[in-house]
Amino acid sequence: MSETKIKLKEKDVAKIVEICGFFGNEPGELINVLHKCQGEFGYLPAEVQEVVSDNLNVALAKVYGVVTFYSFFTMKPKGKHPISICTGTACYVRGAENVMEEFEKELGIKQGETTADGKFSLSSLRCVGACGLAPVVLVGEKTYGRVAADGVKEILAEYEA
Amino acid sequence: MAKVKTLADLRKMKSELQSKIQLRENAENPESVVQIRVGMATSGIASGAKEVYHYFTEEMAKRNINGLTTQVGDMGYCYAEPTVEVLVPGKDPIVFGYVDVKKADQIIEKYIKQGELLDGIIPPNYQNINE
Amino acid sequence: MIKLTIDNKVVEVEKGTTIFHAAKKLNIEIPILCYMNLEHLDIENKPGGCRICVVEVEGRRNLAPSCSTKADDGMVVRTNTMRVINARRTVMEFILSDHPKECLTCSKSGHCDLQDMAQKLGVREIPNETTCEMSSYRLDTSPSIIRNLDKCIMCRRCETMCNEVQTVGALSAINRGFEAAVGTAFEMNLEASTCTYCGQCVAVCPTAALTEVDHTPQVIRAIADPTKTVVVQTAPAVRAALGEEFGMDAGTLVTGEMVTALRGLGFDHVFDTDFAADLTIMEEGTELLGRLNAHLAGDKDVKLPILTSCCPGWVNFFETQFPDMKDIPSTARSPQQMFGPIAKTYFANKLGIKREDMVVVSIMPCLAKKYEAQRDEFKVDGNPDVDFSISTRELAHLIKQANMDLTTLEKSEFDQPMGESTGAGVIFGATGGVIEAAARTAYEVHTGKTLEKVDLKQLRGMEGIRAGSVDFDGLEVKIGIAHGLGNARKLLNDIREGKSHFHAIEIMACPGGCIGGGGQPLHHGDSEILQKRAAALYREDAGKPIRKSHENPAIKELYETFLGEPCGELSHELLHTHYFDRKRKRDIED
Amino acid sequence: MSEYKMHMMVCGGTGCRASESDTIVEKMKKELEYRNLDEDVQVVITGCFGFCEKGPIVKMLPDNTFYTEVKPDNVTEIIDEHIIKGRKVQSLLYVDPNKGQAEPDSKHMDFYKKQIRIALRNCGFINPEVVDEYIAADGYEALGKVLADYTPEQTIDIIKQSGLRGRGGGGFPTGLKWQFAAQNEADKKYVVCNADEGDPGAFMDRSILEGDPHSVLEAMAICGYTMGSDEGIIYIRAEYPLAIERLHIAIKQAREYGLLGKNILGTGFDFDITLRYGAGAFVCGEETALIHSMEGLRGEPTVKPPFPAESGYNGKPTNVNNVETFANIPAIILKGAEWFSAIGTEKSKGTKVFALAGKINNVGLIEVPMGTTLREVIFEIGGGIKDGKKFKAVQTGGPSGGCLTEKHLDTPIDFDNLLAAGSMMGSGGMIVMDEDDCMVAMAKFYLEFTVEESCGKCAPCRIGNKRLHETLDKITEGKGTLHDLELLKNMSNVIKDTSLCGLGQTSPNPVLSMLEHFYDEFLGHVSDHKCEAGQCKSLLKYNIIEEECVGCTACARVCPVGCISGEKKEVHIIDQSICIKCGACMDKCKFNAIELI
Repeated sequence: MSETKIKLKEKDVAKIVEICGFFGNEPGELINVLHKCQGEFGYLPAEVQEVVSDNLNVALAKVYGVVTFYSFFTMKPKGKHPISICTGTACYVRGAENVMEEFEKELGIKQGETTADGKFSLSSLRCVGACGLAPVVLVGEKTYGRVAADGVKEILAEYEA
Repeated sequence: MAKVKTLADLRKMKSELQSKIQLRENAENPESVVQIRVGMATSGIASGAKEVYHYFTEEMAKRNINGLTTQVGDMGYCYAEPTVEVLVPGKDPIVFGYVDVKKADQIIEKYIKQGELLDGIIPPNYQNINE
Repeated sequence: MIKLTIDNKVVEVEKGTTIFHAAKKLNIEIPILCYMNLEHLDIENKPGGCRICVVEVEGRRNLAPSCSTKADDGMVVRTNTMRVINARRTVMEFILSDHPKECLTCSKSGHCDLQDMAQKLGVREIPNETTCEMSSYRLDTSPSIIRNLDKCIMCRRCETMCNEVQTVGALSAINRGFEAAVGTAFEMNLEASTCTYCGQCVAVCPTAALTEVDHTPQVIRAIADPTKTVVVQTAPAVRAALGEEFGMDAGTLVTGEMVTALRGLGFDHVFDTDFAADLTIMEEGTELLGRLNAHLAGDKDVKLPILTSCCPGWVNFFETQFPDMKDIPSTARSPQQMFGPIAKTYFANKLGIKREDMVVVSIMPCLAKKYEAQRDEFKVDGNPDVDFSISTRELAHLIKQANMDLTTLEKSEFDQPMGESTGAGVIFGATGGVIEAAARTAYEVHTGKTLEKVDLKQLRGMEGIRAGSVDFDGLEVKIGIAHGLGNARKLLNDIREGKSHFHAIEIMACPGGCIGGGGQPLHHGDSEILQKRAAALYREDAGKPIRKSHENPAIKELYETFLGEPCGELSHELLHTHYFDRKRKRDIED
Repeated sequence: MSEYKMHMMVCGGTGCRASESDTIVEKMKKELEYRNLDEDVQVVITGCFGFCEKGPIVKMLPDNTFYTEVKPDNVTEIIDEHIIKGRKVQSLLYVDPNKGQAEPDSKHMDFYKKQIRIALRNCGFINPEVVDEYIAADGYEALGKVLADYTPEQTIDIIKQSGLRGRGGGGFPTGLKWQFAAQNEADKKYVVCNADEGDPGAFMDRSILEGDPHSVLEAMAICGYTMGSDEGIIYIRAEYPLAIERLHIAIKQAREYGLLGKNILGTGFDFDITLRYGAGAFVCGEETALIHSMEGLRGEPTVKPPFPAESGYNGKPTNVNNVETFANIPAIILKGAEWFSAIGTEKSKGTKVFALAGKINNVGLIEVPMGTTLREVIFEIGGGIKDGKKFKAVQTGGPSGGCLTEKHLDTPIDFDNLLAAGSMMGSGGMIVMDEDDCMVAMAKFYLEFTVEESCGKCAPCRIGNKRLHETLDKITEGKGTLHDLELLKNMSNVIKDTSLCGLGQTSPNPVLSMLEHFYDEFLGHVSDHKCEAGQCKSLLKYNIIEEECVGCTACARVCPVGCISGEKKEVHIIDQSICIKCGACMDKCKFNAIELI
């Protein structure tokens, strides 16, 4: 797997150690610790997982095994404006697939990727429960309802500035 | 916040709090309480319906009658405004015309509390206000 | 006891018995794939993942995995209905649809559980074979082990070995769904991971997802090279297991036949690692006594216990996971790495050839030895002390390739001088053997008396962690023994916490010691096989005229004519080493 | 204390919040204050009203006026017209598409008429962030009653007698489950609430947690009392920030009142609750997988037995129920087992919450008695099919369920009837499909989900589902054969029969049921290479209608692959072997001479 090598700063390490300590350095708290770390760093690079592994005394391979099991965890940094398209059934039957295709076309990236300028990243997510607004697109915290393929450009334009 | 120490405490607390949502409970099951519907279209308001509406909401509560006062649109009896429809559980609805504060007091005391009929009843030439 | 019916036959079993084991009692062999029972380690790998062992249980909606479903009283089980057979075959088709179809050239062909099972279930084609997407992982080659995850069938046996038995934690299930496999953190190379190359994962892998690096072609090439003198050394555990590859009973000693075969393969000098084991005892034993005496004399700088260091898997383990304790183990090299430099100096001198013209090959029950042989500190100007290390399994291949059948070969003797060994060297191959051999010599050196009862049976056995003591004429030397790295970890933690009361501890990475090494013929978790191999080594020891390392005449001569004294200057240069902190380093920006 | 004369109930569920309901609330408060009405009118942020299709919803009490699709800009109008002048704002009233008239209040809406709200009783009725409102609505009374009046055994008996079955999917009798957990002796036991709702298109658990979190806390404490546990854990999706926030508030308030913690209501019973977050794995809905996830491991299921009741979280007896199941408990305790069991069918008691979605007019959350027919749900409550299209099928049970068709419309919905019809209750998602939906593509969609969510532990689910998906893909591409249909059946049956956990054991259900009910449609794809619904792009053909083509050459010029030929002013022809079906020609043609067949 292609890994982006990053260097953690002393204070980053201290932060992770603190998070682990908050959960009593208990191996059973691994998922909670990873949630907090992802909240802190936006993603879970290898270097972060290593510190977690050391402090919780969980084998690094096991930490990675957990990170790659859950779709919520990511090892890639997200774009400045993460775009998520709900692919729940309700959104699917109301055309989410076309919306996804249109985003892929407009941004020139595939699902799970980030644009070269780091501005947008594209992902699908499971039902957000706003089925009344299907198909639903989230850009950052903002929700767009009843999105059609031809409305994609308009949404992107809001963030182009 | 003080701890709720026993079931009795909890029940006492509940009875104190219940008034807060009494209105919602009543709205949920309107047929189980006395409903007073005040016709409040423009013409009704002009003839003092708003005053009547407020009187009912306040007095019903004061006199400890579990009731529901709502405002409705034009009832179609413009000639007798302000009009008030009263629904007592188990009885047919009755519409009173030319209701003012004094009349409202009588409606509560005589009709609602004691079941006596009053003057000013408009004959039922309708099925139901909202249908 | 409970009674149940399997295929119309009634069987009575203890409560808690699985359907699989109950059927076995009736001689009904339900096919299994992922299941693995390591009774001697009290570990069962039964993820219930392959679903090959499913059976029909009356009253249940779905088929039940017999490996992990407990038998109930009155249960009615059918193992061979149309429904079961179709399900097994379809599941096998699924598994094969995601498995490379290169059996003809696969190194595991003929020893592959998956291949056997596909044949047993009669799979003849894979539906829509050409359009099936296959998972694709990159091949990872390390000095000892090759990982080809495309062949992983998620039986999780390796994961169990690496984590539950060895507590190494190099392997884990990674990813999800169709992409799931057992791999390393960040899919890094094994070399970068905490892997110790103990090879226990390779030993249990049902397919060729995990195999040893094959050095036989290089060995054949060296033998064929007329300019090279090729010297071979064979580890003690090899002779107790090699026969199994030729259909002989476990525990059959084939020392003589093996020597004949090695000569037949064209090795110029057939020597014995046991010789180097005796040498190890001289060095390690002397170091032990030195540390013991200094400690008893009150020298606070000298730490006890002293730990053995002849197992390279174990060395890798403490270098990666306990680097803070790297000054505790003995500095003596493993027998393989003592043999190499002696062969390339002492023996090469005798032959009058240059070290570059000598090739040293070792036959080992071990995969970590492959890594050890190529460590930089064991090279002189880039020339390794041991050129190639091949496993017992690879040797069997070589012998078969040379059209020899071990069962029909005459016995013959090792060459001299490095083929001379004692019983102490032989028992190196079993757990407890190294420390027993060391104690035999240390006792006599320390007390100046003759050890009358040579068999120190208090140190033998198969329990994972053992304690025993030897009376050194009034001084009670407390000895700890651990085999399997999980057990080693426990003793190391005790030492770290200051709770250890041992003077000396022997540690072997593999359960059972070298006889259960990662390069040995597959024992499929049958602990009886391990016991028989150990017994064979103790038998050979008992039959040896000399049973104490310091009495080995060839060793004596080596010290007299070449090395001087144990732990002397030359010994330090050739026979001792130092350890490295190989914990994964964190790259921190200031 | 002056009482409010009117309550403005504003939906604060995720759906409505996504369309700015929080801005509406702020503006209401500001405008009321400005008009000195803030002592007369109370603005209440509530849980979901269920009518998500037309959110944000504002309900006016006491007259039950139901305003839909309210925008912040409408706030002033509502206050001035409705509150001050007493006139309903006609433009915001819900217009029934079938009747074509505005409904004056919620009591008149078909959407609510047939509903009975037990699990959702407080959603849209109280402010979920105020424990006092919950207490006013009989909250924690059931817990108090159980602790004071009933033994654990008696309590379990009530639940058993009520006939309540697990609402998470399996339909296992809840009382029995509690009994098992109670019977196993241990020094520590756990009550776990499964709030890792993952079924795409189902959101009832989230709505309950957002709208009435205390009812779940109360029920967990009751469960803890019956089985001898002092610790509850809610395993909730990390993607539900609002529900998490409301749970945190609720737990804090309950602790402050001593309704959670030590010595609850002076009875000596201790119980407290913490949250654990899921991290995006559908398989964690399976209880053994969920427990492993709570332990910080990969959420892989293990073979049962042992059941969690025997050996669950940290190896201790554990009872896992889902949110909706718990939400029913306080009502059952207060109103009695008989009351509850009088609702529903013979073997499925009470109500069920369904999430209506897809091609239906009223997308939303409804709660109906078990035994309500599909027709009532879809055509009366759901308001029928969108845009007047024809009903084709409804998928119940999400990716684990099956589809039901026209002929099932009058089947009373309950656990057993759905199973008999080849589907299942599941968590209660109902996706309605119309004539434009291709069933092969639908089956493929569900399989895609399963393939993505399979944990990978067992071979049939890990590989088998992938093969199912590939085969379906092949069929939608027009490359399938009759033999593939046979393969689909055999693979599906084996995957069901041999998979380790519920996910794999049910994942082929959509394929099997769609094969059964729409075999002709599958056949059409493989033998005629036709997709009736027109959804499978590869099977579509662009065709130039001879009679309409004027030979303007516009299509030929726009075609990116140059597959259209023809002389000027003559009929053009598309070479199907080259056409990439981009549709550019059809867009370009001014004469509607290009059709899709």
